[in-house]
Amino acid sequence: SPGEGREEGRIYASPRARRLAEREGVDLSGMKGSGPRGRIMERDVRAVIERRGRGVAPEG
Amino acid sequence: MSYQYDLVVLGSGPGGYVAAIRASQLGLKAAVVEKDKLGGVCLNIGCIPSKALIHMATLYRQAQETLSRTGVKVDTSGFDYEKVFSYSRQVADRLSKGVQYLLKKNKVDVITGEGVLEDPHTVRVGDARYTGKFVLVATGSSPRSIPGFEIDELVVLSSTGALMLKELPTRIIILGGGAIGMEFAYVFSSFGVQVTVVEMLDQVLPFMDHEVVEVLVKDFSKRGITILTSSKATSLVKTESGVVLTVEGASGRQELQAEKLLVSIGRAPNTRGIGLEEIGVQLDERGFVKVGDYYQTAVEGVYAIGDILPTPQLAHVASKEGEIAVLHMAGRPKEKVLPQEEIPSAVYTEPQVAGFGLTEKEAKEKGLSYKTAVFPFRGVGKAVAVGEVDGFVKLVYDPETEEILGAFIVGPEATELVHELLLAKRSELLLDDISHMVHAHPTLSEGVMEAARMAQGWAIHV
Amino acid sequence: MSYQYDLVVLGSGPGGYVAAIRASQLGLKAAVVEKDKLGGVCLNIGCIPSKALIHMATLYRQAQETLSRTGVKVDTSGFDYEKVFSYSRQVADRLSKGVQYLLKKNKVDVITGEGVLEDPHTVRVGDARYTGKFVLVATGSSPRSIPGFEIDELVVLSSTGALMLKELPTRIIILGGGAIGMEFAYVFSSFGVQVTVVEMLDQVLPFMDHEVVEVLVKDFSKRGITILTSSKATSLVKTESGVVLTVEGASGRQELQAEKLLVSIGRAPNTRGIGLEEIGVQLDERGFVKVGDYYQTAVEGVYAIGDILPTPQLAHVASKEGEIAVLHMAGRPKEKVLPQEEIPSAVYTEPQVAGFGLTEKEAKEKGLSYKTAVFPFRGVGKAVAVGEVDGFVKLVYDPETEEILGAFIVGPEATELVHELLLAKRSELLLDDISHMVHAHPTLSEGVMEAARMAQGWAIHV
Ligand SMILES: Cc1cc2nc3c(=O)[nH]c(=O)nc-3n(C[C@H](O)[C@H](O)[C@H](O)COP(=O)(O)OP(=O)(O)OC[C@H]3O[C@@H](n4cnc5c(N)ncnc54)[C@H](O)[C@@H]3O)c2cc1C
Ligand SMILES: Cc1cc2nc3c(=O)[nH]c(=O)nc-3n(C[C@H](O)[C@H](O)[C@H](O)COP(=O)(O)OP(=O)(O)OC[C@H]3O[C@@H](n4cnc5c(N)ncnc54)[C@H](O)[C@@H]3O)c2cc1C
Repeated sequence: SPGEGREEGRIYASPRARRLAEREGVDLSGMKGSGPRGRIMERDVRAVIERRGRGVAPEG
Repeated sequence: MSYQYDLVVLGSGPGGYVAAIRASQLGLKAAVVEKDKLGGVCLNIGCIPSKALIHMATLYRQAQETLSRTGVKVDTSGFDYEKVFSYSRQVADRLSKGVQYLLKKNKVDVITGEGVLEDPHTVRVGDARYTGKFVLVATGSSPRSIPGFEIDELVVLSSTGALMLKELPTRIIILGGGAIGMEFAYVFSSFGVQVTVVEMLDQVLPFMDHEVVEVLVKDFSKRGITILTSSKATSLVKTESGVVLTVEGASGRQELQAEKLLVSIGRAPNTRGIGLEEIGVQLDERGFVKVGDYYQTAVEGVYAIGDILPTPQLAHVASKEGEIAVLHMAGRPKEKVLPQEEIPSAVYTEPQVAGFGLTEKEAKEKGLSYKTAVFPFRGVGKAVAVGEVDGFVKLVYDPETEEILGAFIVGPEATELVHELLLAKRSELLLDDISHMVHAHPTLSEGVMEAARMAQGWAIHV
Repeated sequence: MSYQYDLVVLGSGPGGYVAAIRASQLGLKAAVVEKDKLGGVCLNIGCIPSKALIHMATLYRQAQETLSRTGVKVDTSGFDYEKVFSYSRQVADRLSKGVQYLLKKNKVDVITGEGVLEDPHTVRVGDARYTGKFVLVATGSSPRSIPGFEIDELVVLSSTGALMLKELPTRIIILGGGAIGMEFAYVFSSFGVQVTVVEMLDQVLPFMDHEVVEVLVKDFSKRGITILTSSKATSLVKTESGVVLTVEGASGRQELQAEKLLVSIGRAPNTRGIGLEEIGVQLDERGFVKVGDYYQTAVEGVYAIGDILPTPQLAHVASKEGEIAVLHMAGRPKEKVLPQEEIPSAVYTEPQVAGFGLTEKEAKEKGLSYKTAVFPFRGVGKAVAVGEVDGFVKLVYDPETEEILGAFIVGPEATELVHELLLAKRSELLLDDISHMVHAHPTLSEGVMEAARMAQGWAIHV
């Protein structure tokens, strides 16, 4: 469940966000997303990829 | 400067009344100005009465087509369409009263009369003036007519005139094969009226996937509805007994006769004569209001939503736009403009049609790598049990990421079934989420599951 | 050792036939052994014919209750229930043939006859023996009867006898208010039969949320169905004209008379006499098969699914269990046992009832911090337009995490609407995902959206 997920530090991400992260090698752990209750959404992963592309260090 | 209200809303349709209630929930003191009945077009002369007619039309058809096979005699000789009309008015009135109750309960003031914007913060109604920190314009739309086909509501009807008919004609021509035109075609033809639909484009319901529309058209044709696509009405002559419409199509010119003509070729925004341009609100060449990400107009403090925008003219779009606008006013912007691909379209004929996102054609035109999966209701036990096996669930998806690009359904309860898929789309789920979920048996929703499985190559019932 | 098949399936119900097709898709060579009609109980004497009867019952009712208000004369004097019966058989036969076609298309061999397990890899049918690397037992269930209430299918009926009636009795007593009992109560009463339901527990449909059931019971009572809960049938006497049933309840003892008695008190697993215990498969005290996470029995290579397990006796459960089992056999285990809270239950009466997850009572008993939101169909425009305003969408949710714990719907199309909520639950979505999604207007699904909004404190139409 999402509630338990957060408590256990499990990643709470949308399936599309997960898939994109997997393909692009983005580590989702510790990331807070912009979706409901901090769910990591595709747009959040895209933002990381973009920053990476621009050579900016990922945000904590 | 101090205002009487935080928000003055102009128009109480599904855009306006929902926005006013939402504003009140968010702590804004709100008023709604309405010159006609509460609930706007949708509740009074749109979505709701039309669905009441459709419901009755379906009962009428089913009784004759199916129930009569059990030895029940269905004698329609005493059928009185006026009773159907009355039912549709009762339903509309009940819901309009419901809006009145809701506005009151939410402490929204209702101001009766025609409102005009005097300045960005002042709405004049007759001699009275109401000021608001924000003004939300939600004045909706009116039936469009074209020169030579002027609506008189006696012989040449708009949707309003068609809804208000107390007697059925023997024949009717419907100019325009959009959702409204097709729904009336369904209603009238179910009650035995001879219906001809004339559509300029090469497809009725042009916003829907073409395969889905084909099923509907086939069904309509079987029932005796004539559908002329790529056909242009070039002239109209009123006669003693009705109208003669000249139509030019691929196969030449023909003259159609009927007692009534229903013109359903679109709806024009109600944006003139209410002070919009005078205070600086910008309109596009067709008269629609130009807005920003949160439905702000060019004038600070003035917002616009619903049918007066160049977004799809749908009740649920109007309501959502209103919600987004008032959240912005309240300083709690959450979402920006409604993404086009998250807007469901629905046509409430039988079979029903519903969908969202990219049609197959659009996906092709965009050069996307896409695939489609089409699962027929024939393979769905519930559809067989209720005798409604025409139609299917069609998915347009990205084969690599398994993302849903679009979904279109034609068949029983399509307008409800589409929401499971829309939730999947909007919450960034993938085909797996639907294909592996247990769906109750026997339900029509199993068709949704099977379509997702089909895309993944493991549908069972096909 | 080499076998004729990779998989031999015993029983072709929704457990067996789906598993066989899925196995074939996964590259396993499969056969199904069936002693009766393909499709099992569900297609032939269960889910499907019962839904066909319900469909006709609804048409019959609606024609009289609603259509007759339009001046259409609905004359039921010539009504012939046998036609309804025939329709239900046609539907069942069509789907049973469909299964035959699907099995053939998927290259699954069909072996006709009664199969018995001789050893973990051998099924004997008459004199023939069929061997498989794996054996999947999916022999389903049969109506349970209790001493003193033996089923004769003439006066004392099981669901099978009730489905096979070609003539309606004037009165019927239904012993057992589960889904099957309530569906028959709906069908019979719609056609004018006087129905009394006798239920031992304090609630019919005990697996459903109590508030949801209350709505159904109220509706049934209005229609003249008598429902006796907390009532125990203590004795049965067959008379010339039917039965006299003695019932003891809170209010004492009473004698009920009727032409027929339908016993629908549960279904017993078909696990005896087919070699199961002989080869080492373990049964529990009630005769259900004990299985592991992937539906493996105690005997290597032998799996069991469907109504012979102590999991909910539902077709979609049987199918899903079959899918999970064959994935495991194919060496591609994906999911383990079906989580209880992801199993939808559905009752196809009018109003329909559907739900999943924790009922309010269960949440309370577990000591969870939960809240409920109940949004009435009265506030849903489509429900008003089709005249079906009884009922509501009820959510049981965690107020802190906004996670859905359970959802229960009573009202029109409840059995379809539940899937949007189930998808949300299963895919770990939250109230926000549903409350902010645009739902087409006017649809019943708006009730789902409003329930989510209600939980968040911002429903509009209430
Ligand atoms: C026959 C028909 C069927 C339809 N069916 C559907 C359907 O099934 N689903 C769907 O989503 N959409 C449907 N629509 C479209 C839907 O009705 C509109 O999209 C929706 O009503 C737009 O809402 P709105 O709030 O923008 O404006 P409206 O509903 O048009 O409301 C505008 C209100 O503003 C008032 N007003 C205008 N100017 C002033 C003024 N100056 N002062 C005071 N008050 C003013 C009007 O009197 C009106 O009450 C249908 C439309 C028609 C005609
Ligand atoms: C009236 C009624 C209505 C129902 N409605 C619903 C509903 O709406 N939704 C729902 O989900 N569930 C419903 N059910 C329950 C549903 O029918 C069962 O859960 C489902 O059929 C179980 O599937 P199964 O594959 O386990 O077994 P079954 O469907 O019982 O199939 C077992 C098959 O195995 C065959 N068989 C048994 N032993 C042998 C043998 N030794 N050799 C060869 N063949 C054998 C039988 O002939 C049968 O065909 C209903 C049940 C009834 C009685």
